[in-house]
Amino acid sequence: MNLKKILIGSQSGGIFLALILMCVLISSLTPRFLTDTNLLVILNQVSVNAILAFGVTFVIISGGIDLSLGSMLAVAGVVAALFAKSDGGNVYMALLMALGVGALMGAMNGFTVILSKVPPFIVTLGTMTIARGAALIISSGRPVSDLSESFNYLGNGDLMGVPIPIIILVGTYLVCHFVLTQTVFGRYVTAIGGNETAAWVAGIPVAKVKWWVYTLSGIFAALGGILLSARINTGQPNAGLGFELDAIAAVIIGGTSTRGGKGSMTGTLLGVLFIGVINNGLDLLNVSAYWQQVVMGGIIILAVVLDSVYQKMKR
Amino acid sequence: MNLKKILIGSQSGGIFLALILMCVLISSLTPRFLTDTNLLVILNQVSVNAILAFGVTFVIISGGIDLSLGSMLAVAGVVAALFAKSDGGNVYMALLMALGVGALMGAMNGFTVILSKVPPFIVTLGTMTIARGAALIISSGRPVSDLSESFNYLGNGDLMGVPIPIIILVGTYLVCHFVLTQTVFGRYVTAIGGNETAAWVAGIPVAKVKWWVYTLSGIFAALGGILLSARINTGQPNAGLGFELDAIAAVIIGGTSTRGGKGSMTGTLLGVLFIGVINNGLDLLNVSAYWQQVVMGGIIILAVVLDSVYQKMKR
Amino acid sequence: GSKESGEKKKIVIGVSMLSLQNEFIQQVSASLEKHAKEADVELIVVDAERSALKQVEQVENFISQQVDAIILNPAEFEASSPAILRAKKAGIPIVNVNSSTKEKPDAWVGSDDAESAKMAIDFLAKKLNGQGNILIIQGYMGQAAQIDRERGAVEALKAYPNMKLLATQTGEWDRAKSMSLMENWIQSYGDQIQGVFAHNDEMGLGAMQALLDAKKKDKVVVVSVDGIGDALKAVDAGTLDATILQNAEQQGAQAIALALDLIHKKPIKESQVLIPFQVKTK
Amino acid sequence: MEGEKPVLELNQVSIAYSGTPILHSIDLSLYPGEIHALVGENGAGKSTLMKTILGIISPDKGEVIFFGQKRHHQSLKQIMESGISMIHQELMLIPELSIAENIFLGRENELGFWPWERKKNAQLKTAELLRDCDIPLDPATLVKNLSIAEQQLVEILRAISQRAHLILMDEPTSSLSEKEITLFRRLIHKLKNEGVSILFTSHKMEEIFGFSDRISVLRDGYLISSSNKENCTEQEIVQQMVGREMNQFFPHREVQSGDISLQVKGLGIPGLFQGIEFDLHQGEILGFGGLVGAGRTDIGKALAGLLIPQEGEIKWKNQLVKFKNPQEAILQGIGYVSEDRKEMGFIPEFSVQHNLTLSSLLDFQRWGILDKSKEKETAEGHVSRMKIKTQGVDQQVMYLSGGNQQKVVFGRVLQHLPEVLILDEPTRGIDVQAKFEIYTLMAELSKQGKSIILISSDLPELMHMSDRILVISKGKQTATLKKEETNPAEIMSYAMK
Ligand SMILES: Nc1ncnc2c1ncn2[C@@H]1O[C@H](COP(=O)(O)OP(=O)(O)OP(=O)(O)O)[C@@H](O)[C@H]1O
Ligand SMILES: Nc1ncnc2c1ncn2[C@@H]1O[C@H](COP(=O)(O)OP(=O)(O)OP(=O)(O)O)[C@@H](O)[C@H]1O
Ligand SMILES: [Mg+2]
Ligand SMILES: [Mg+2]
Repeated sequence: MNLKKILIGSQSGGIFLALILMCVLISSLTPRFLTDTNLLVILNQVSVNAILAFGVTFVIISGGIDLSLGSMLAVAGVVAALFAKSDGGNVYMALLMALGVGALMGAMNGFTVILSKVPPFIVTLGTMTIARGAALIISSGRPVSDLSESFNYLGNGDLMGVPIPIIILVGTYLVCHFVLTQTVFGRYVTAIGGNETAAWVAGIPVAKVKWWVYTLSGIFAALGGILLSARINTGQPNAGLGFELDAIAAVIIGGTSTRGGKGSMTGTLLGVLFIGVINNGLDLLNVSAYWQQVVMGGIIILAVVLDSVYQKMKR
Repeated sequence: MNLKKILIGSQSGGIFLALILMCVLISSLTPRFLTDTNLLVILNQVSVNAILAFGVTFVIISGGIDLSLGSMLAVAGVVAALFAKSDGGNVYMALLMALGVGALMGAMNGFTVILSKVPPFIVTLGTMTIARGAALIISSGRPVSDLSESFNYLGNGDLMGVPIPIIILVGTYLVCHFVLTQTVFGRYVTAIGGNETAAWVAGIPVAKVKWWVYTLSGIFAALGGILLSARINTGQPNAGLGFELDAIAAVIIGGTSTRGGKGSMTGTLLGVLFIGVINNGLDLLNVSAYWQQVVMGGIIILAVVLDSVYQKMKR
Repeated sequence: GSKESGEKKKIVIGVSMLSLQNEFIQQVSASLEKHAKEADVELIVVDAERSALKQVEQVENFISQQVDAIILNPAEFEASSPAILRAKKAGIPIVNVNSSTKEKPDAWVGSDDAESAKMAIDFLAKKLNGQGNILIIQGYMGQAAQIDRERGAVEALKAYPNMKLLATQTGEWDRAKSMSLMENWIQSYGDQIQGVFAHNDEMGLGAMQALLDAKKKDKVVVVSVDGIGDALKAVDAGTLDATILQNAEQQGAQAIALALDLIHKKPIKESQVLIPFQVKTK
Repeated sequence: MEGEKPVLELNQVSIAYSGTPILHSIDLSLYPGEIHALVGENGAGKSTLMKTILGIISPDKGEVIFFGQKRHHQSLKQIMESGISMIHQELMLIPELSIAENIFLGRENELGFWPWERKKNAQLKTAELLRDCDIPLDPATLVKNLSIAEQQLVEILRAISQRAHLILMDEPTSSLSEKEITLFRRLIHKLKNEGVSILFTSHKMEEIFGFSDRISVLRDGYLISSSNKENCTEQEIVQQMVGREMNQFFPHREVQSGDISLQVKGLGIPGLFQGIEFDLHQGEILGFGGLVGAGRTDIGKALAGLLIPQEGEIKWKNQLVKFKNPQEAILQGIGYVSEDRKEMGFIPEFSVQHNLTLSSLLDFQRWGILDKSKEKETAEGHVSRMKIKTQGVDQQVMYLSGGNQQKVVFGRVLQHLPEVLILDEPTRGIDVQAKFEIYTLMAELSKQGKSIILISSDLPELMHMSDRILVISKGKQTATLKKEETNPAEIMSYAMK
């Protein structure tokens, strides 16, 4: 993919520009920003949000929404931790169980959305509450710690100098990008988001595809939960509070339409990086906690507004 | 409005039934539920959520969303408290300033949504962050207390035995119901949510109406903030965290379509009461905190699923 | 009407806790349950989820349930005060546990948040010999514990003119958030950092983890407040330098005792019971 | 007429979308009481021109003069109040509002001040309008419960009730059947007598010549001619439209029916239709005739798996079948083109290519991975064979003209190689040339042994293309007529039964 194509040909040109501008701005303010280690830190920090965002990109493109990401992440994180205890735990078992639990919760979301035709907003809001309760119940409300070394390695180790979270981040991006743009499934997801009735009439198994979309979202949330638990060496029942909003924000900033039918993983990745860069920059610049929020919100609105102006100009 | 009309004729029949069932269930489990004082307590408790929900009903019917309710509430609550200090404060000034600030923030939301065509989800998510920061900044991060008696009266006083919050609750319900069903503005809001292009082509001033809708949402959030500050005798910069989700949940449970174009204030009121009754019931029944979340989420999903089945059966 | 038939019926006490997702508060709650059981008292424990409004409403619910006494673990100093007023108006005895409110309850048992921060700063100063660069990770902005611990830290720092506060930022009580924050700080301050004070153990552990990953932990002193399980373990392992331990067990025991005294209209010796903090180091 | 002052003048109006010119220097005048037909192929720019006149699109060059006043920046409401109303090609109604509320949408102040007063007046005035036009609908019915044709009638009533001096009608009759078209004709003549000018588009020759005083032809954005009806012939107009001579509108077709492919017995869904029975042979075209709301669409949906029949049976290749959804029907070789193109036909944001392959995507993949070059090749084949007017296979379908959108839908259905085609108003909104192409295609398919069910409200089309015609009235089958042995009058009489 060359630069021109990103800037002009794709929907993500605006946010790409905004990201570059942001980076230029921050590095002009502090020399600490544009260093190898700091860039690695940013990538490391955004990995969890990115994974959630990739998963929910499918959901949003299909015309739905998933507010239960953060809570599913917590459940899966706790489950992984419970199975990865240093005394007698087994990492593979932990991964399997956590991903399984995530898939199950996602599948339940999908099932309810499809069968009852209840808006996904309310279904996943319900799941958000239920799953949070479940995470607290299975952990008795306490962090689950003393995890095995090999589990922690997932969050803090590296492979030939590249931290594992970054490898997972890049891997999931490539897979999701491929699935969305090159496979029948990806095409179906987009079609359903574009016009669900027409997609159904055209013979697309709408219910099955939607079900898969929510299940995938659950699996990705679980993956995020595993990574987060491994990063902080603990399964936290109250981890991931509000992560769903961060993930959804990244997706929308990345140009995916809130009405569905249009979107890209590259956009989501750029959106995630954009948020991550601002977060990092504000900390580096030591902006006070109150102002961080104001600046963060302001920049996000500004970025999407500029993007929409940019998209209009391109026409 | 007679019973039959509510049950069969309106969209709110299902949730009305669910509410009744819930009340029967809880009162069969505890005699403490169906007492005068407890019912008053419930009404008192739902008043803030109800006011937010009425405001955001307009937004949702118009096809938008407002995630900044809770933060706008906090800003307005703090502003009101700052002007209603017992030493030299003035209640009228406090009300005026708080409502003004709410209107201003809402107007900004509307302005950005209309002019930039950025999805309201992300605009109001940005505002949510900005306003939260603003609430912290203007209060220096501290609760604002020592409020004048007459201000506190708004939250804790009564008029001929009826607590003021309940009077405000009923008043706003009546006004909003009237505006939505009987006025040209209400008709336009519904039309815009139903088919924005068609509404525009019919000569409806779409931008103006949408702008008003968000402004109203800000004003109602401010009213909620005033009431909350008065109820707890303090302007809290971190009040209202997550209130937007409660309010939106109530609106959707009440049968308003997430896609806009359809909805009612009666439904919203029932949705608010439903959530309030469950909250109250779970506390009365001494359900443990973690299970409360599970049960709460489960009941909400169940209620909307049953409602959608009920709506289908009615056909 | 438990008052009329008070002799036969079991005593019921309503408890509203600041946040049952917080491990320290859970410890207090567990202690309350334990001592209630010993005294054959029924407890109704509800979670205010850090919201003062919710707390006031929960107390309203208790009043309409006509409980015999209320134990309040206040979410806020001022904003939880109406709960006290309402209980008093309804003639139900109310006891504060762990933190205080502006409106005076019938009795109070707990500790002073500002004090814990002062002890943490004193500990840092001692470790750093009164001079060095420190960072403070705050709790969720605007909440009582954050405000008091911040106030305590600022006060305490005045005594150490050679201790420099490099930066202060919120970690929202969260381990992962505070870990990211520390990672960013390591980028901007690198080797200048010598001490970290986190408003709670969760955040202290997050900061510690970031420092361990960056292989800088041996150069930085980290202290935090509460004394939750993980923190005690980390202190024992030598990775966390200290935690300012609150005695949850004592707070719970005293609160139940005070509540029972009030219910039985026994005169209470002291309406304010202060349970001191302890600095827990290896 | 020429002596009067024109109601509307267009002066050198040009429009371009993202650099592509759509309209080239159009000059056009309309006089009071004139009924003016604007004709042209799909994508010629008719709708664009009408939207420009209304003021939804502002011209890149040139000016629009209404009653001698050049139009400046006016809001749509102001424009409409100055005396222009429009019926849009795409239905512009609010589904959750009632007929009465839709008709007076945006003009509530005309109904009085008090809410109850407005409610009462809307009801009364709408009832009056409906009665005047002989339309048996209740003003309080929600628009979402109306069929497409009924919605179109509501649109017409709305435009009329605005009491405009100039009414723009973009294919106002596309979904209407004979009966309503007669009614429509009466309506516009009444308007003409009141001095109202009408600019309308249609792809039906009878209407173009039957209703109008003048006919203007657009081709590729150029105004080719504008002449009085008396001074031109159908032949000429068609030639100007399509750029070549067209002598016949229906292809020659030899009926050669083979074995029975689809057998339907006692099919019904309570409340919609009942007792439908027929045998469909290979190579046969079976027409479904009837009035608006007769239930033909619902029968078609039941055959294609969109509705689940509750009574009777469907035998397909001598096997009983029960389709639970369109996917099953498609897999069994049943193709369906809906009358509701916008809702059920295509994915607006998808490109032409993606829409064309949507129903047969499994033929373009291996292990779930798409073979895009094969897909593109196929799509290009359809575009050139069906003469779909598009900037390329990557153009989004929402930017195509209505007729070309219909061709894309047709192409998608053909691509999954159905053996039975259920076509619900397949030529709705399609120009003469494209119609001819679609008819030729139908003839070809039937020659290959495919069976076709043609649901159509266009009587000439039904008469010419079908071998047999099943007439439906109020959900019941009233007659099965052989093409050679029947005539329009007979069909209509059964339709009204
Ligand atoms: N928004 C748009 N962007 C790009 N091209 C457009 C857009 N809208 C219309 N077009 C193009 O403009 C041309 C004219 O379209 P228009 O809808 O005016 O045709 P029409 O004559 O009304 O056709 P039909 O008979 O099918 O309704 C078409 O080629 C169409 O593809
Ligand atoms: N959602 C609905 N609710 C109630 N009635 C409906 C609904 N949809 C369709 N109908 C009614 O069912 C009847 C059959 O409609 P259908 O569309 O099958 O008729 P049709 O013969 O195809 O006519 P048309 O030419 O209008 O398509 C009509 O009277 C229509 O008003
Ligand atoms: Mg057109
Ligand atoms: Mg039909």
